[in-house]
Amino acid sequence: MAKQVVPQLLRQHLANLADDDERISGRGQWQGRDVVLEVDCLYNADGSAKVVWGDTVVYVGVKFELKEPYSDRPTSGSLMCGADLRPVAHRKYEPGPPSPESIELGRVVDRGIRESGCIDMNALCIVPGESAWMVIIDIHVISDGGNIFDAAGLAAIAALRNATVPASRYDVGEDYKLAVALTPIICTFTRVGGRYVYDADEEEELGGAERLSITLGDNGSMHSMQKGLKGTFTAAELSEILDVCKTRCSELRDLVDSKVE
Amino acid sequence: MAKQVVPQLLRQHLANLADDDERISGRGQWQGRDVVLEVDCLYNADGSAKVVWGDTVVYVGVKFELKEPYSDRPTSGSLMCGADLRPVAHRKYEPGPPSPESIELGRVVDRGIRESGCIDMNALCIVPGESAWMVIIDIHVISDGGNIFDAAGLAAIAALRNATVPASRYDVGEDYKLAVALTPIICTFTRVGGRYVYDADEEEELGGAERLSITLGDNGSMHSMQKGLKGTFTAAELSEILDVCKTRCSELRDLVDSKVE
Amino acid sequence: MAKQVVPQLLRQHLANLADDDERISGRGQWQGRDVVLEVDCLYNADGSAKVVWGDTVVYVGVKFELKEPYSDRPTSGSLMCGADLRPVAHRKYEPGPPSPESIELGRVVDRGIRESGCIDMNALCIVPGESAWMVIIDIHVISDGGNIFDAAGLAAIAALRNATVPASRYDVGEDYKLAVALTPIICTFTRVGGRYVYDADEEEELGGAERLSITLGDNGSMHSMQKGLKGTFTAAELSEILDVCKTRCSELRDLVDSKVE
Amino acid sequence: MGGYGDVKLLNDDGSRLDGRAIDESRPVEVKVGVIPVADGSAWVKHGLNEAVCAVYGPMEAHPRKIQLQDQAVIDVRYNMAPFSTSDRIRPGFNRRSREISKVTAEAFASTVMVERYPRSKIRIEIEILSAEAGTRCVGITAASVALADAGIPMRGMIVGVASGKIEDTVVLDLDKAEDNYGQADLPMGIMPTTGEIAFMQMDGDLSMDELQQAIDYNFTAAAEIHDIMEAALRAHYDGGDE
Amino acid sequence: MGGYGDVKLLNDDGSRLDGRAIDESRPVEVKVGVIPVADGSAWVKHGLNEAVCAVYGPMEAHPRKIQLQDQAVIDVRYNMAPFSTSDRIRPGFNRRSREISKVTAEAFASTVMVERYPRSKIRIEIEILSAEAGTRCVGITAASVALADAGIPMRGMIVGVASGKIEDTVVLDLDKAEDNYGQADLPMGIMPTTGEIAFMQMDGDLSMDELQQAIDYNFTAAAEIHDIMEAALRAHYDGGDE
Amino acid sequence: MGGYGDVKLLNDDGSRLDGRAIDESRPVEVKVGVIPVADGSAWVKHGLNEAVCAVYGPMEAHPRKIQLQDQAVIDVRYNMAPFSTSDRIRPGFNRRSREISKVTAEAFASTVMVERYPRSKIRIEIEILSAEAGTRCVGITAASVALADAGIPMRGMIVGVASGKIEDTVVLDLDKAEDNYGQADLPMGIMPTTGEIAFMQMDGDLSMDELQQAIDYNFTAAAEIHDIMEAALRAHYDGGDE
Repeated sequence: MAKQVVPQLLRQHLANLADDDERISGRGQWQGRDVVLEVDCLYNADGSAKVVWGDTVVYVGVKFELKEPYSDRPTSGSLMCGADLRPVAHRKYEPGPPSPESIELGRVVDRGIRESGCIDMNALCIVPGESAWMVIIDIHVISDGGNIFDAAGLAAIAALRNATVPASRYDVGEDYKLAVALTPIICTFTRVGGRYVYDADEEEELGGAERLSITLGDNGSMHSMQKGLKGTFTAAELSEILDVCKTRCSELRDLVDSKVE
Repeated sequence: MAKQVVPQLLRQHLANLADDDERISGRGQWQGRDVVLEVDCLYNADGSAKVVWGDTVVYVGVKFELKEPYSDRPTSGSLMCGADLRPVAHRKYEPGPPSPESIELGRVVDRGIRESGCIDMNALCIVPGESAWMVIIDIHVISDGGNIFDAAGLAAIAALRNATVPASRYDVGEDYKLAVALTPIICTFTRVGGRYVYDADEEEELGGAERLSITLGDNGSMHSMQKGLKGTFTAAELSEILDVCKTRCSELRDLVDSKVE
Repeated sequence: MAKQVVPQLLRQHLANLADDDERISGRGQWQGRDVVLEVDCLYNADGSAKVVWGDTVVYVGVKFELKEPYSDRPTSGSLMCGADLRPVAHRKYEPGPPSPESIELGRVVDRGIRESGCIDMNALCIVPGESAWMVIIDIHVISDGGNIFDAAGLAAIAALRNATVPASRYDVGEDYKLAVALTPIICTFTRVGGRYVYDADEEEELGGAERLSITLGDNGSMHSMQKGLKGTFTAAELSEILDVCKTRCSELRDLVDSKVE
Repeated sequence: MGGYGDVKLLNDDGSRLDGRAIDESRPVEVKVGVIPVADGSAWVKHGLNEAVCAVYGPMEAHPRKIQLQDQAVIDVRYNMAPFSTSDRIRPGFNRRSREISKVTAEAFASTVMVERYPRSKIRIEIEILSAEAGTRCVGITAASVALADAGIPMRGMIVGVASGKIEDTVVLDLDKAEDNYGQADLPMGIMPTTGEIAFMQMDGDLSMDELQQAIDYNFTAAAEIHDIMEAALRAHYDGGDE
Repeated sequence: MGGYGDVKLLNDDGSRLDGRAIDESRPVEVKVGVIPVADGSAWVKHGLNEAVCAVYGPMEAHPRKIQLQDQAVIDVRYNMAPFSTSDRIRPGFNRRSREISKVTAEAFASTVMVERYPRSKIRIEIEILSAEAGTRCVGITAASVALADAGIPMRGMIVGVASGKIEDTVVLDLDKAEDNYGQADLPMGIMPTTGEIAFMQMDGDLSMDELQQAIDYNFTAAAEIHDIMEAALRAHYDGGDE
Repeated sequence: MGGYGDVKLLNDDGSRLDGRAIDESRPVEVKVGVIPVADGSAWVKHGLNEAVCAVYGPMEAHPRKIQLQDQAVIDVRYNMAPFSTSDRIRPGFNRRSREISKVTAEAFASTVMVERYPRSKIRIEIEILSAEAGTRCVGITAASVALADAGIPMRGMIVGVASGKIEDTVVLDLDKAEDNYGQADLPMGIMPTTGEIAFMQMDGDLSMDELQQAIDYNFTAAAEIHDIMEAALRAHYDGGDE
């Protein structure tokens, strides 16, 4: 990817704004952008969601396939979550094999969902040692206007909660709703102008530093964290973020709840 | 691939010739180059043909493999046709994964053969749901002197008609000739100097525009068409070409007939 | 890989030294560098060895996997030997698919071991037609200070002679030592300053020409040869090298013997 | 074409399984500007097919060896999302997508005024979100609108349309069952404003007369869809959509 | 995290299966200069994990498009040798390794004085020879020492450490069984000299209190390992090692 | 080498299964100029093996990083056509072909006067159409003739020849059965005009005496094939062939 010198001017501007407790978009430090969530929007997916999050647009489609279980877990289904940052999503993305950025996105969303235990892997088994469902979550970013982690994470859990297990397509009974016990939510904080803000947009990411993505479960416990990009932080800064994180996660969980049931 | 500016001079020269109803090679508008067809020329292939078509040289080898049929077509064999435009064939070709040009060539030849129905896929089945023949057609262009589509298509159908099913090699009976019911033939027309010509050579392709490749079956019906390269055409132009196409296809079909039986 | 002009100065210097029967390291024409061999040094490998040979460092790990035998050799196990010249080993190595250099290294070591017959492939069979051991030798060069062929070959045979078949891990009985009947040894000679020397170092390789690698078995017969790099030689030169080769191979075989029993 | 012949695709009254007349297209919807970060974008729904397209550029063409000295390179990627079909598609290299990308790029290189942008590149990114027969055509339609939205000068908008043959009858715009079990398919990229054909493929079995009928259907349908595309663009620039 | 819950990981006396206390790290050994041809190198053994790291550079960054005008690019490759695990790993592309390489590179870009070397590249090559839980941390420790050996100026050495949760108890430095059957893992890259965190990942299930405990364990362990790293470097430059 | 030992490869009269004497080569045919668009080309049939070779260049070497400042790069691709063997070969990456390409390139870099063409590249494209043991040698023979046809100055033509061991007997030019079930193979690239060896591989089991015998056979055969190559070139330039 062609890397450009980030204009010193932008960094300086963001620092000045931060000094006055302001942001380039006029938002407050912990204020997110408008989020529009739509589910069941992809005709051939078994579960689907579309998130429009400011200038960011993400589709997630869930598909099921029948597989033989791994020999060391004969009664367990499996989960696969991948992301593709294709050239459609920004002029900065180039074609080719999966970039480190897209691999990281897929794996961070994967860990939040997997570690929350929201899907009972044993419930995905049809015949022990013979066949079990693999749940495949495909994240398709269509427009990267900043903070794709949170948009992708939201669309992924919404699509899962929207999903129908296509048993009839595979001749193993009637279709039924996938049981999803919990709603893990990702919140991302980015250092901009020296301080952390929630939900950085495209310009803030360009002129910002490190990024912390945190997935919280329904009961407030943490299921994944990921520090990305150049920059460091302190344990005290992490604590401050975690307080905000709880509130934002609850709000977004409510949004999912309002759409899927 | 390094692209060069096509010399305006060449384009102008081709246009001037076209105005006088002439071609750079001295041929008439609908006149093809000399074609030499040889079959059964590759020792380890189950069917083979070599076509020398002007400065273009193409080998095609047919091989058979026993495969399990697709679950939705348990009594059907399968067909695979691929082309490789390797660096041997021209200084413009580079090593690496299959180029769009070679993929297009393989797929256009594939469609013409497949859609003609010349091979009865059900006749390729040995044991329903268990084993059936896959017919593999490999197009190997050795010298690209222009119009590789027609040379490859001719060699492919000739190699098929030359093919012997290697049943004894797979312990499923005695070898027998592959039944090929029809002889689909591809003809390609290229806009050169503003008008269409049949069988463009290397220079005409370099200075020409869009290319129309048409596959006709024995009874004159059409099995595939493909418009390639930059340029547009009208429905009237297509009609004019189709008339010539019928004649050329018949002649080439006669050539195949004369060699394979 | 970026290729540099080899300084004429280095070539000239090496030629002058050769005229005086000297080498840049002060060694004699047929004198090797110090070799330190360690076995059983990798915790998760089934057999392992580390060779420090001058500035060259190579690890080899042996692993076993149970596979279905090839249908034409139902009672035979198999052997796979590969090398990876990863960027860790020198600033000249770049990431990416296996380079021709690393493929050649793996295949030359493979041939020496395979052709010596030191492993009885039929003894690797568990159930004819169903399961047999595949022996996998992975050569991992950590530091390329010249003559990686000999270091890798030495580590490979030592790791094999150190190997334990992990039968218990695969529930097919108790672990046992792999039977290795012979100890094939590779010796490499490089033209430096116009004459051949044994065990060229990094600078000698940079300013040298063709390389001859020869694998000898315990009884002195030859199991593999490979001429690499730009340069030619005569039959008489080969004869001279073979005499030295026998002595060096014996010494290195004694070193292996001293470590593995 | 599957061409099985043993699947009934026409009702006794001559209408099609989904109730359409033989010369009736599936409904087409167009939205403009659906990808905020792109220079131009569009969303097209055609029957159950759904595609988005982003256009980026003109921008400097790199690496330099792909540059053309006297015109812009048109760089098209046609891609099917993994969840766009009944059986999931593995991401990555795909011969069918490569071929469609190539011929689509060649179609737009014929209609975009590429000579105005020497040494530059125009990227056309087509993503199929739902596929139910005819996606290459839907992608072409979306790309034309996205190019217009990006303000790239063209000699006209190419409209993607297809006709085919089922039960020995030429029909407009095959749906999935018709595509699977029909006898021929003729996708075309037509510029209704000039009558030119910039894109054409065909497979199956068509007589010369059937071909003519299929072409006629395609030209009529292209003109109708062109109106929908223009209306969407007008609505977008009047601020009227959404 | 497997998080099975049905595997016993603590003894009745509260100690761990391998006898360690809950706040006790596995032993760490460090050697400097183990790769003669590299500009800097290190070997680290941490429990049964074994890693080597080579540093090359600063060197000209090529191809030019990866160059940064005002700083050096940190180019990290984390790779597991095929024989480093119980089941052999096929060489080649690997999503896990790519992710670890990325976040490790970002950690070192935060601590190396990259602005001193505009348009250049510093290569950090981490090779895992034996893996028994915690290799990304061992790799970071080895890379810090190798960078120091290469004389690359840094604001401090990052130490790779991890804590986790087993049987509802926070413990320092999970071994393989604890990693497979435990409830959470929190690997961090800490600069003890400044108190900064340059690397952090987490997965599993941790309450906020458990997180705090795990972070505390990690800071304490990082300081101890930092001493071992410094001692190894001193010994190497005094000519005292080996 | 398979080296099974239980397959009979010599008749009772000491002749080989195909009737050849132990020091007898399979017949060799050479044609020049078979690839019209290449700068030089050749076709060689050796027994049942069939190979063609095209030479392109000297041309500018790109990308620039492969350039050598004081000589031409010799770029060889040895490729087996998918239909060249009994079991079809999948196109694409292949370790065996890469190794043969490398050592073949090094052989020709030793004999082509590369220093006359600094910063340039000479492409040698070897395609095996039919393979029945010994294709790397047939490819080398074809490449030498193609280079001569292209007018590339060389110190001499390399001839590809091989000897081997079957039933404890050294024989010239193994055919497929002998290669599969024999005990050793020694392919060489010999310049008969100078007596130099530019290419050599060996595998199997050979004593020093057997090696000497095999080398002697190879030198004799190389001289004979060299005559056939020269005759083909002469015939071509005299306009006498075909």
